[in-house]
Amino acid sequence: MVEDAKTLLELYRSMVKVRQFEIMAGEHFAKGTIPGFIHLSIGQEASSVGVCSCLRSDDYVTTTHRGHGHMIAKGADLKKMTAELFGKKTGYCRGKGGSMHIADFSLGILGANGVVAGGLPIIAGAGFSIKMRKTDQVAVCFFGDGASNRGPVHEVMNMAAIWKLPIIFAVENNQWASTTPQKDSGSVKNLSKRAAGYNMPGIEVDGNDLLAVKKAALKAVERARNGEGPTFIENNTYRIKGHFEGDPQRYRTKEDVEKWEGKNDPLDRFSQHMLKNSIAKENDLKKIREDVAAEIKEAVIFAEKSPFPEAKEAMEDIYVNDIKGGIAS
Amino acid sequence: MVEDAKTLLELYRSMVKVRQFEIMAGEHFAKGTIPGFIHLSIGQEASSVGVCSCLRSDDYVTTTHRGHGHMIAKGADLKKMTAELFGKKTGYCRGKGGSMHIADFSLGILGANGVVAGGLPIIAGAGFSIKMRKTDQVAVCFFGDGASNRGPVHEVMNMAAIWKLPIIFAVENNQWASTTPQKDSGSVKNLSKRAAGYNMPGIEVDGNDLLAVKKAALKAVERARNGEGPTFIENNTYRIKGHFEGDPQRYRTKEDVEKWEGKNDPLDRFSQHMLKNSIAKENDLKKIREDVAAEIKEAVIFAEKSPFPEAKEAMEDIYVNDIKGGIAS
Amino acid sequence: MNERIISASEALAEALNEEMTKDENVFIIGEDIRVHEGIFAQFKGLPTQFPDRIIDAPISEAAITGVGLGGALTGMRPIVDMHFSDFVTCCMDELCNQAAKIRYMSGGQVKVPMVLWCPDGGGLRAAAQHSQSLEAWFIHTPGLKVVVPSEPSDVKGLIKSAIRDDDPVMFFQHKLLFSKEGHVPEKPYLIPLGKASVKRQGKDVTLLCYGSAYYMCKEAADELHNQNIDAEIVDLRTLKPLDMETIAKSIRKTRNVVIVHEACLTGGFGAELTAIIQDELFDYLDAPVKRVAAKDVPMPFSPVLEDFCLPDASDVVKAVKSIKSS
Amino acid sequence: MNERIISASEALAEALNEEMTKDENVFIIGEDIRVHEGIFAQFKGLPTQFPDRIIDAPISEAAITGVGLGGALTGMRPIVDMHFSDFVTCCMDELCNQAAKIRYMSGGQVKVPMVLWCPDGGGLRAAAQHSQSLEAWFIHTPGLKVVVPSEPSDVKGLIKSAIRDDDPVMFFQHKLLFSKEGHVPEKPYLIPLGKASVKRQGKDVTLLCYGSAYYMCKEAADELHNQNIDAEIVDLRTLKPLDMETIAKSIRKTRNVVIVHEACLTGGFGAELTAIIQDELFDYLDAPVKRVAAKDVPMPFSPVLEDFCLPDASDVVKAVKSIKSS
Ligand SMILES: Cc1ncc(C[n+]2csc(CCOP(=O)(O)OP(=O)(O)O)c2C)c(N)n1
Ligand SMILES: Cc1ncc(C[n+]2csc(CCOP(=O)(O)OP(=O)(O)O)c2C)c(N)n1
Ligand SMILES: [Mg+2]
Ligand SMILES: [Mg+2]
Repeated sequence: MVEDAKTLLELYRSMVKVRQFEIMAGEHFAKGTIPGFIHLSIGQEASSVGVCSCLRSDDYVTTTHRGHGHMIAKGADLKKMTAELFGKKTGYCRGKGGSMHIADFSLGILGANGVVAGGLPIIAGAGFSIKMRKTDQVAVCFFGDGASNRGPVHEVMNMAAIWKLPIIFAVENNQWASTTPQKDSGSVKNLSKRAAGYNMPGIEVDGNDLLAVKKAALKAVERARNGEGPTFIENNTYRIKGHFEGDPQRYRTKEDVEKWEGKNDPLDRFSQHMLKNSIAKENDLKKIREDVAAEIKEAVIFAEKSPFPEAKEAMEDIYVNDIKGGIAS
Repeated sequence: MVEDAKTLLELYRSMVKVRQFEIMAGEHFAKGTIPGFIHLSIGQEASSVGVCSCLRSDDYVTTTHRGHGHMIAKGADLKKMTAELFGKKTGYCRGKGGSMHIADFSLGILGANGVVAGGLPIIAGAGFSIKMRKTDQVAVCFFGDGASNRGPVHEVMNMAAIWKLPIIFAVENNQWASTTPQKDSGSVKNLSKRAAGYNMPGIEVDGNDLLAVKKAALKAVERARNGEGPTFIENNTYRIKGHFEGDPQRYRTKEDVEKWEGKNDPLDRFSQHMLKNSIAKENDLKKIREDVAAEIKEAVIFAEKSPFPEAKEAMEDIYVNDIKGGIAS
Repeated sequence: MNERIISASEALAEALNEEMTKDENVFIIGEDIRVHEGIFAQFKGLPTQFPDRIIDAPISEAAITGVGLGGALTGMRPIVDMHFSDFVTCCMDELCNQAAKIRYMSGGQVKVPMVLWCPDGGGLRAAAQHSQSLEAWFIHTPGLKVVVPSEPSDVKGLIKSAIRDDDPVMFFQHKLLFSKEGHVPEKPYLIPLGKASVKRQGKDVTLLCYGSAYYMCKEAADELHNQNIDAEIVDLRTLKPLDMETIAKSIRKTRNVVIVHEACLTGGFGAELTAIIQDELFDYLDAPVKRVAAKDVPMPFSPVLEDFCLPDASDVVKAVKSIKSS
Repeated sequence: MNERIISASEALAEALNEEMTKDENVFIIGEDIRVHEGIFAQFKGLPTQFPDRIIDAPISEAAITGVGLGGALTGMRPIVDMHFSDFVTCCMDELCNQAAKIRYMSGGQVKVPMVLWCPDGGGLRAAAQHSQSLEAWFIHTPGLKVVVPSEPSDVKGLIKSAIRDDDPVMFFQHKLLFSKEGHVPEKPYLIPLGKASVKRQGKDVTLLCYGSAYYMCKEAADELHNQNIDAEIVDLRTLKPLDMETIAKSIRKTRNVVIVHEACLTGGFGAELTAIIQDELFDYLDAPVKRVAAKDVPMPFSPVLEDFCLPDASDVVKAVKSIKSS
């Protein structure tokens, strides 16, 4: 896998976008501009960008409650995302979904999900549909170490394996599920070990190493496109922020978290890689960060200026052939 | 594991009971004396008897839609069982359960189940309760190869493993789930292979060899009693009869089935073993078969003579503190 | 006139055949459907006709429903066979949190053209986990549509509309009705969702029913006729959307209503219907709306008990007489 | 008089503490409950007090509910914390096909002393999968009991009864009510399941409510009072079993009924209540029974939209005036 400098810089840009978007989201949540609750994936950008950069825009992705990164890496529009988080009419879901339900079906993003592991059964359908329609698309489901303990994961992995569906199971083992450490909730340390029970390749990856993730994902994508079936990829990473914004994080120390910052940070690691190998100069990277910052700023202005939906819009989008929400009409 | 002749003869008696009970049930179903539908485990007796003979009466078992064997091997009363199948008031469940819902809580039999894999979450609770109460009981869940593809199996295996619950996962891989061959529905041929994904010992057993099953089960029981955690046992066997009584079985040939009869039949194999090793004489075995036949006959007479429940009994047993079935009372 | 008489199973198979021929994106996924061609022979001929579009899945209801939903989101028109409606308990998240809500949550970005096909109901001595009628749960789940046909001709016209509908449709068919026969036109036709059918004209009382209850009402109406009570039967056919117009028209005429369904009484669809009727037609009612339904118990196994718990025509007659003699 | 004022969270924690002290078979299992001591601080102190009986489980709702059921069948009195009521969709089989039915299916051999504890309801901008009120599903599931307390004192007395009850109890507590404060007696006490509470006397109209709707009714009653309408508030507290006696007594007096709940309208518990009332009290009703409930949509995220969909006091006032001015 040899990537040219331009491609690598684009990967960096994508990671920066995720990072800056989420920093912005955290700030706006704290300010109260973003209602509800949000979950940030800061520190996990190598996983979302590493995997999604191997995908075409007609490939499918399902994401999770911690889905901003997957969305952005798959190409989502920052304005529509920001507006959605703000609950605005111009958001991806017209303000109906919020952070936990963003989707962009035009980009194959079949939705974030408020139900842990909720995306897996959906990906089974996407994979099956690809097979029926005989295209060479692939379907990726992101999920967490916590999610891996839910029943539907098992059902979908078995089904994908027996039918050789073009699915990539991308588990982000960030070592925590809310307050629960992975080692307490999972009976194996490396979730990729479970793949053997489905006759499926299982790969463990340093999930903060962008190129390592990308390499594993490329192989899995190729396998899927060739009709050879599913792959299970475990991206080992770490959740830097609390489970949700506002999480007091009594379950771990500051020192625990710090180990994953700085030189273990996926963005730092990737920029170091590029600088060391003279793929880019600090100035190139800085320029990218500034460009992205401007883009995010624009997105925020867009969101701020956008109107809230009108109340009566709540009664739209329930059915295609509307039955006007009520039963008696 | 050296068993004395008496013990071995009792094992034989137990298998004969299961076999003769089910032959009787099949006949009565055909005659119409047994309503609804029933699923027979003929040919799988070594599994039910091999496992249950390692259990105490205070150990727990959950069984399946194909549960007569597990019930009888755990010591269930043939009269109450027959009466229940006949829908009589004197049956185990006062006629409310039928074949698919027989239970004997006084023997730790926490119920047959009409939902495939329905017993697994229940066994998680039984195992957990043992651990909380600090007894040395064990809890066994029987389930099928088809059931192994359901999500709750995964959840319960993971939970049992992390908490070292005293549970034995006894899968009866009889190669069929209704019309579906195991090889088409399961992504691994040997389900025991999945145990590794939970850090759990997984043992594959010739499920028609009574002593092999018993040996594996004893080890698992010992492990569980010692607080060392769960074991996964795969009893490879074969479903001789149709999925349900009346199944036209268009999915397999007579020859397929015949391979598992005669010298592969678990009862035949065990009697041959005893005769060859001079543990018993043909006469001893014959006597057992006749005794059991008499017992079954008695059970049938008991069931036949028993009254049906009265209609109004349908309104009993819903709640402990009865709210009389209706909401308005 | 060519009045062809076929069974509900045959009507269903014919409808599925027509729709699968018309649209290659329609497929059926379920457990053990290929060999038996459906346990009620309701898929007869389809595995041969469409070998790649009748799919036998492992016992994995969540994943199977996911195939329906994910398929619908990506260009297919899946029909998910739930085997027995009781097993919806194994995929409620996929149905109620995902399929029902995804269109709304995404702000209308997407359609979910999926049918969840559920044989339901009691009378087979199949006990508590194989005899339920669960339509009320889904009535209370915005985003789903609910269809419960009775006669073979309804089955045919409604399943075709359900398949063509762009929203997720729960389609309940009573297990004992598959072998029922009736007139089914030979030419393809659709029955729109949301249209009730007045199946018997009457002036004294309106019997509102659906699914198996239609046949109870039919029998009851004959008996009532002998007793000089003239019952009108409105077969709702679709519960959501509901044809309130047809219902109201009938009630304004008869001023008396008995609702009949096989699901257990408390919290059943009859409750909702009653609530709407007493609200919208308060001044037209000469008597309270009466409900006939199964007893509020898990369905028992023994025939004596099950028969006691299920409603039947005599219960309908009794309910009518409780309001028409007062 | 010692009128202690505490929050619903404190009332719950106190009740749990009392019951866990009294009976060592009581334990609580759920996800992420130890560190936070409950996200609403509702388990405050319990992990320290009962280190072995507050159990953090993996994200495995089916297995967790199984621990509840299997535990109840083998001598324990489990409390299963569902985290958010929306996730019951992940264990409906364990709840509705197993826990609800096993006593009946086994002919009464066994008791199922288990509480399924569910924080529910909207108003947190938590969108469609974290805002539901699903009690109606369980009302329609024979074998379960359903409790929905509103005030802190009810929470305390009812959770204690629910824990001691030998049947499976669905216990719904609205997320926004945990921080509400109210009088809670210091001495241990029980409120029996199946007893409603008349929380305000009035003669003109009966407001039937439970859970969050109680507070809407309280506010509405004040407003109605200003408009010379004298509302009686009956807080049902338990939906199954239902205290029809108290309800009937109130209605016979006021002859007007408005039912209020936060669950969406169609197929909600208000439908069942209406159906019973119009049947049993037909001649006492001066007007149709009115229902106030959430709109029939998945709960939207944006505050403007969510506020529009949720019922509030002004909707209650409007409903009352629609019948009291006619
Ligand atoms: C079915 C279900 N159970 C519980 C929750 C509550 N919950 C939300 S996120 C979460 C932790 C998820 O952990 P993991 O899958 O590792 O993802 P991460 O948050 O680490 O990205 C929990 C328990 C839920 N949303 N859905
Ligand atoms: C959740 C669920 N899905 C489907 C069924 C229908 N069904 C009953 S038994 C069965 C096959 C079970 O196969 P297996 O687990 O191998 O057990 P066996 O019948 O071979 O003993 C099926 C599909 C069911 N009862 N429950
Ligand atoms: Mg995690
Ligand atoms: Mg099998």
